[in-house]
Amino acid sequence: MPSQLMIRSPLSSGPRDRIAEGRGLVLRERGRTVVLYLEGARCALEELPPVGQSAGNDRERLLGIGPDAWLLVAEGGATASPGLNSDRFEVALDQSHAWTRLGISGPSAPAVLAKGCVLDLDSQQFPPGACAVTGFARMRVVLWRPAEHLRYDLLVGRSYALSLWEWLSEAALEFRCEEVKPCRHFLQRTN
Amino acid sequence: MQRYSIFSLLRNAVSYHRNWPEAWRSPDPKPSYQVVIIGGGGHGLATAYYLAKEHGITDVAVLEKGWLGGGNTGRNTTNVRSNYILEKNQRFYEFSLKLWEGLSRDLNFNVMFSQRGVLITAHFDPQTQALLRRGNGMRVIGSDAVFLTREEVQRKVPVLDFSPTARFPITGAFLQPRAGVARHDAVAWGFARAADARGVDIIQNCEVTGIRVERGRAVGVETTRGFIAAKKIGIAVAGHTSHVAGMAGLRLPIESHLLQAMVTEPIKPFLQVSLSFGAGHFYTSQTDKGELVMGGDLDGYNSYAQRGNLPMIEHVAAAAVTVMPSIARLRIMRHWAGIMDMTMDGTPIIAKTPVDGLYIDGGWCYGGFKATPGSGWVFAYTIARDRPHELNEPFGLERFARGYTIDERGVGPYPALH
Amino acid sequence: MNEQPFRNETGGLIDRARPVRFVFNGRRYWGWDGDTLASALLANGVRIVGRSFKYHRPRGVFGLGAEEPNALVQLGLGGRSEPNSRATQIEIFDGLVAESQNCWPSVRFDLGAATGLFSRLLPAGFYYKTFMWPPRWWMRYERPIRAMAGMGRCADAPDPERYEHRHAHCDVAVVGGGPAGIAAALAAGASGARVCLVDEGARLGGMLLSTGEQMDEGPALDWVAEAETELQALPNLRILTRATVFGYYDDNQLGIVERVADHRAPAPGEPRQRVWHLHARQVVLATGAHERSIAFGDNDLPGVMLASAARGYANRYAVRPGRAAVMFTNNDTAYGAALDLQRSGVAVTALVDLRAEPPTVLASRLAAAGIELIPGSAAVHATGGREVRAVAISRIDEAGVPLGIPREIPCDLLCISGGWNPAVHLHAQARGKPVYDPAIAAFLPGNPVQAERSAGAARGRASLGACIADGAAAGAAAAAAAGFQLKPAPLVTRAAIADDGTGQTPLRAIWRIVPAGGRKRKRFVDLQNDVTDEDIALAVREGYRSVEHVKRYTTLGMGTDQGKTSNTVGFAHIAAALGGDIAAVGTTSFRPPYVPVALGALAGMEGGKHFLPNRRTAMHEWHLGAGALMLQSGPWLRPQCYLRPGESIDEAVRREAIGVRNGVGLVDVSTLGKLELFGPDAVEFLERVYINRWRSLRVDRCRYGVMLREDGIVFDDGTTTRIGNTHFFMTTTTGQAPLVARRLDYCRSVLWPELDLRIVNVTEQWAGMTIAGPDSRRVLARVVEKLDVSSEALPYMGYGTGTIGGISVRVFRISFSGDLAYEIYAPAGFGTAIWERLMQAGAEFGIAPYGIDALNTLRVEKGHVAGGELDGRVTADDLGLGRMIKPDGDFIGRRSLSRPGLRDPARWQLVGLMPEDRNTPVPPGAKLVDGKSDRYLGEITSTAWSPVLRLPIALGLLSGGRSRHGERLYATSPLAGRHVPVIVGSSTFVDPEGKRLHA
Amino acid sequence: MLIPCPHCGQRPHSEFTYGGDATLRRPSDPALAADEEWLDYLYLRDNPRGLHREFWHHTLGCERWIEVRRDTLTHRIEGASATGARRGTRT
Ligand SMILES: Cc1cc2nc3c(=O)[nH]c(=O)nc-3n(C[C@H](O)[C@H](O)[C@H](O)COP(=O)(O)OP(=O)(O)OC[C@H]3O[C@@H](n4cnc5c(N)ncnc54)[C@H](O)[C@@H]3O)c2cc1C
Ligand SMILES: NC(=O)c1ccc[n+]([C@@H]2O[C@H](COP(=O)([O-])OP(=O)(O)OC[C@H]3O[C@@H](n4cnc5c(N)ncnc54)[C@H](O)[C@@H]3O)[C@@H](O)[C@H]2O)c1
Ligand SMILES: Cc1cc2nc3c(=O)[nH]c(=O)nc-3n(C[C@H](O)[C@H](O)[C@H](O)COP(=O)(O)O)c2cc1C
Ligand SMILES: [Zn+2]
Repeated sequence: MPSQLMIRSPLSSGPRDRIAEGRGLVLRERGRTVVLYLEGARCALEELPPVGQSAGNDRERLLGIGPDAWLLVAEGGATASPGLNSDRFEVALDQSHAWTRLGISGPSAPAVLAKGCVLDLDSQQFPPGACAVTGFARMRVVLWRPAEHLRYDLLVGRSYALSLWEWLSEAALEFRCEEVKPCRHFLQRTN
Repeated sequence: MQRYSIFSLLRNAVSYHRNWPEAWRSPDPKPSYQVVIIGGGGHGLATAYYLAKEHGITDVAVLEKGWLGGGNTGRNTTNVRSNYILEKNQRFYEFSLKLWEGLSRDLNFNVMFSQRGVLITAHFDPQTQALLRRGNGMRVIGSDAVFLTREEVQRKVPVLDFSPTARFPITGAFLQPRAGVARHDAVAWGFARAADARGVDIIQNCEVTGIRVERGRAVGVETTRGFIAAKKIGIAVAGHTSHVAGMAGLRLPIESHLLQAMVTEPIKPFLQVSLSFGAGHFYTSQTDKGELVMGGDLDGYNSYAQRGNLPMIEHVAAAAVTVMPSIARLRIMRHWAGIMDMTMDGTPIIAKTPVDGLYIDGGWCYGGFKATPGSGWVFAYTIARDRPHELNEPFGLERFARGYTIDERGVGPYPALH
Repeated sequence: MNEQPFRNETGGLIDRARPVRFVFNGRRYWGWDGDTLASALLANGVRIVGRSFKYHRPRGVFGLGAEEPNALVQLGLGGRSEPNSRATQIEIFDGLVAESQNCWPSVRFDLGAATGLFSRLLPAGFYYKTFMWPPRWWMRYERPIRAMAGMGRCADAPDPERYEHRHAHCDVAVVGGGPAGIAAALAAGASGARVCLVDEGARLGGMLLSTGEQMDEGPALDWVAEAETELQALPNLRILTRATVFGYYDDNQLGIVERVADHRAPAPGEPRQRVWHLHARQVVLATGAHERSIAFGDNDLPGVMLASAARGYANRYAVRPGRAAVMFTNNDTAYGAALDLQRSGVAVTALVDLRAEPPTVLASRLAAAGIELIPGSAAVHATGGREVRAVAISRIDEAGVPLGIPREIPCDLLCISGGWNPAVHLHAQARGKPVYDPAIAAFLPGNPVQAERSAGAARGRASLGACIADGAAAGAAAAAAAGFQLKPAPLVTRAAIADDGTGQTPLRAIWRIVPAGGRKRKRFVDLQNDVTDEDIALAVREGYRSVEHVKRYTTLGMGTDQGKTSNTVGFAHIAAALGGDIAAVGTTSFRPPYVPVALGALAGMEGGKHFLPNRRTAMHEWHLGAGALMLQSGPWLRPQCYLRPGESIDEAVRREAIGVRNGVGLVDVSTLGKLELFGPDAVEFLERVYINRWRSLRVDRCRYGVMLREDGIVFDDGTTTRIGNTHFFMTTTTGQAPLVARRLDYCRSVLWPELDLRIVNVTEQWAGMTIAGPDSRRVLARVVEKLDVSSEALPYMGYGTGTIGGISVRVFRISFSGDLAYEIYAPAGFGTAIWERLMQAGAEFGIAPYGIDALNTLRVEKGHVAGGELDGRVTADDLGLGRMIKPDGDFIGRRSLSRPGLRDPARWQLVGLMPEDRNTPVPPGAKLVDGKSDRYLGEITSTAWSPVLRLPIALGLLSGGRSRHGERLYATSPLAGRHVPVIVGSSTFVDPEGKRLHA
Repeated sequence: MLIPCPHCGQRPHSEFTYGGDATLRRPSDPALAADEEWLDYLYLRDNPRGLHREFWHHTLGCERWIEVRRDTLTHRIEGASATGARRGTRT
């Protein structure tokens, strides 16, 4: 049954993804992403990408995030069923709501990422298809490179999403990055 | 000992300061002593001083592997306070604080104890309540503490961030007015000179490499300058406590961890209190020379490397500019680290050991500078009488086995968290 | 208008098409683009730039770059004001404002200089010997002492500029863009290695920018330009200029501060400075050398300058740093400086060489230029009031002691060269141990510990040719060590320089010129901190013999320059005073940073707003819209209460709490940690980590559990639910959530790897909300589908799933507040929608959201423990939870419980407290005393106003508390000036039988 | 300091949480352990100057506990290995 309730992103209250653009840079939320947490492979490990690598295409990608753990990231409505046989794992948990997915692309993308990420993002070291779980501005993120040239996708825990978005927007200021679509801005109040 | 005063300074000025005597002698070690203290930091030297002064025991040698005060005494951020949470600590540190108040005159060496107050900012309710519990306890036992309103804090420390966009809005602060800072090197030198004047042999560049134990009794130490016999041996080597105690076959509830510190370039008077940030790990005070001395949290892993690293320095810097946004352009001039003897409950050990005639003063974590006179005093007592004073009775080794740990932070047997 | 009296018409690396206007000490001046503040001031004839630290003596520009001890200025205004800025490294730009510091009322006339009158009373360490009387007066003496000390002033407003960090990786990092560094980069770059070349200057060239040396093919700077073009063409090469490597850390990580926009306004969004974390596989240190000073009388007067600096001002900036100069050297390098100065229009009258037989080539060059050579002699002192006017020269004996009556030579510029110290700082930071080389009387890099090698002047190489060859070899070796195939780098081989036979004659290592009975004048070793040779001698005399003691007693090398020009000289003085050699004295430890680095730069983006990232729950925005006051709670932002117009916080909290007790309320509990456990051994695992039983828990039932640390102390509490036979859902407290997750994982993977279970942290997936109060069931029943919420179907501690608005939710009948309540977990994206549904459905029951303060009130009333009580020192028994401990079987912490200290009847136990007058609030954070001694018996851990009892209540921990019910004590808060009689009682104030829960 | 996570590769230590001495062995049945044995496990540490076997949790990474062999004087790391018999060994 299709939900009557509205799904909300931690970044924008509207139905549309939040997007910001700058010189050689597009920073965008990628809502409607399905994330499946998989652990305990019942199949041969060789069939699955090891930590640091991924398999699949840009619609559906399996990321090796731990010695025995994967994330399946797929595009689609949040309730779409993933195209992977989850019986092949001891644990298969829908974690779509746990993560917020962002895409950052364009020639300036590596420079913005390098402000918060210690990984060597050089194309030799981190080619399309590579993935990593790492610290980014003190937040845990899953970072990977889809096949598309100069694009990086990342997942961050939903509760951190706005903090990360604000961090990235500020880091991208020197590329004159600005929000493209009008979307209600979030007040931050701490007392 | 030639007394120091404005008059002796004047007198010596006439002779172009050519006639100042040595602050302490540099004798060769004798073959045996009544008491040997291992470690020429503040604690070892204070212990020797009080052994001589309070107990008349002057046949004492302090053995230092390098130069006096080159350990944590020479690299600490010099906060002296007694604002502890637990009563046993409050009483001990208050005793020490009282000794500090008369120390310069007692030693005839200006240790520059500046009672400018130690202030901890309050931000959130649970944290404020914890500060109140702490301060009220101190007041009950007769120490000093006050709680300031936001406005009072602003008057006292205007450089804090009181803007509406402050990352951590300040709701008040906890202040111990009698607390303050002192000149760390002077503490080592002052105790050394005063101990020397009472006959204690201070021997530098003399590393203890073994402790000789015969039939359960310590009888002397092997050193890089030969064997030295002793009736009693006191260990006061801070970050190296496990190592030295290990020479007598002891294993201790201690891990060695790094604590970093740094100084900015000197500036004109800017900060009138010693400041602790209540919502994170950051604290700072300004020296008389003008630098801001800053520190943060432990690095958090066992280490004897005694040097700094970038992530922690950056984190402390971030806290500094978050708390005081106007200091962003102030520059760090030097950063370093010390090896902390972290115990399993975050509280020191000043005690007898299972080996007769062997005593330990260690486990000072990042807080032993303020204890220097107090621990020297009770450690001397413990060595002289072969039993602890009531102030250090709770700081024995058996507290772990018996379940009487003194856990200020309430984090349990995880030294890195204390 | 643009008159710069000491500037030459031609020459230099400045752009005369671009005049730059700046203000110094309130006066306007002109300089050229390419100038530093120091060069521009010298061009304008400004000689007194600052005042010294201790004696407030006038000081001028002494050096050329990072080594500068004297010319420190207050730069910029307002939030951009920067103290202690080295004029030698400030590139001027239009509108620059700077002023002298540490002087009042002005730099030319400074009242602080009065200290100089008493300077005999102020030897090193004088403050240790006085100010002890009257007792406790130190604080009063301290105030004026502090005011005299310090140097510049901190800004008085927040810095408006941004800072950031950046990570980078390379195969070979080359530090230093002088000839050695350039050659290294060329050699390494040719191999295809990823190379990063870093230099602190505004452009590449290093010393060549100031020496104007020649190669066989032409000016060396042409070669530099060609090399730069070639380097820039390499795809794998990055050049960072205006970038100082300030620290060399473990695993070959370099900390670099890049001055992005110190010399110009930053572009929008651009940082002022950027700190790079460069991860290098191999490092070449081509950091050059620092010229050092010689101690002689009044060697600090403005006009006394390092020879290499004077040469640099002449060549690089076309500035004549004086009208008439005398050179004083102990080595060859000052000869070139003399010739260059002469060529640039400074009248160099004499060159005084400590060596009796200087090299003849050099002597004849001087002769050709008409400069008198005075060998075997020394400058004994400089004369002049505020500036050098003349220098007194004497012949010296074997030991360096001046003989006879000195001859005075007038001059306004006195150039000194005491030889060169290789810049071994980074090598030493990388744990290398510098070794003393008597041939150049300096410390050279020792054996590298990390993957690094030094080259060029940094390794004591003197001639340009040797530096280039050395750099190239180091670059090639580094690339090879990083696994690259070497390829020839033609530019390196083309850089041929005919050997002119200079630089081979050893220096004469004398650094202290003391005439017999020469006590009148001060001989400075450390210019910044005013440390003299006498201070060092005094320290040694008083027994401060270790080099570290001398440093700390005299403050030698402890200034912002960290002794770059003074340390080795000082060590030599120590050696002399001890009668030993420098090698035995050793060095003080080199520590980062190599040059001081701004706190803002080190903080990067983390300073301020982004300091520790905040976490927000799924309903965050809703809370804001509903007027919630948000509180920081660890990383989380949580509603404290929802303020209605005109309400105070206390009123709001009461209203919310009463609303729950009497009707229904809704609270966000998303911040609780949530773990799912899967596997046949999950239940066994729970048995081992919790103090209570789990095997008996039926599916669809929840249970409250307590975990201990291994030392027997309560670690965390929460509920765990069996949602399938081998599938559990655990919640933890907000604060401990990450710790619990880590520690459980430790138990599983380290302690009991044999157990077959998996633990997944699902905290982020679920939004959590509790609907509580007598009406909560009715509200829930209206929205939830596919779940029977009747008490029979879903009893207290029951669990079920249902849907709300078509979204499946997990419903737990659990209560923290003590009322009928349900915890509802929904996929976070639907959190707000479901929250709104509940609010709508509850409207007719008067549902209201409540915050953590009301939640706290309710749980205190119920006697449930939380943060204040769970202080990391209590046992389960202290909290009255001892009966939960299962009779048998091990669990974490059990073994520790039998220790006497954990069973001591005097332990602090949980109690409830009420004011005796049933009216006066119990002071928060009070201690519990009996009024008879100066001990306290316990403390107040939580306070609240009870909505049911309608009076103030409190929880506390009290020694032997459970046996003291009914006793009268005082809750005393000296901090608040309050002392309230209280009656000890049970910690459960409402519904001790749990009727509400089971309703 | 870089820690070679056996799963993720070299990462800065700031991604990790320290877990202490890895040579400790929890008594298999603590109830049977003598007081001294328990004290030993709970509180006493070798705290060596030199090679140390220690646990680290890759908190901002794979979230696994790993065992690292590191020199406490120099911070040189000799190697690292995974913990947990079952982890990642299945085929
Ligand atoms: C960065 C930092 C900040 C700190 N901040 C504060 C603070 O603000 N307030 C506070 O109260 N405390 C602080 N401390 C803690 C305080 O510095 C120490 O607890 C205290 O100085 C310890 O004094 P000590 O005499 O026991 O040890 P040390 O001063 O370390 O002296 C021990 C001596 O033993 C010598 N030694 C070691 N092994 C041997 C051997 N085998 N043979 C001979 N000699 C040996 C060492 O060389 C050393 O000189 C801080 C510490 C650090 C590192
Ligand atoms: N006796 C000597 O040692 C001596 C004396 C005078 C001149 N020289 C001449 O000096 C030149 C030496 O060439 P070289 O390349 O070895 O040294 P150099 O002094 O020419 O270059 C060193 C460069 O490193 C930079 N640098 C130093 N520390 C840095 C840091 N931490 N971060 C970033 N940059 C840093 C400096 O700014 C400088 O540009 C030769 O031309 C030589 O003839 C040598
Ligand atoms: C309170 C205090 C103030 C300091 N002030 C300075 C200073 O003004 N200049 C300086 O170079 N170092 C200063 N230091 C740092 C010392 O130079 C030195 O780094 C520290 O004592 C550790 O010793 P080490 O670096 O030799 O290992 C200070 C240290 C402390 C503890
Ligand atoms: Zn990992």
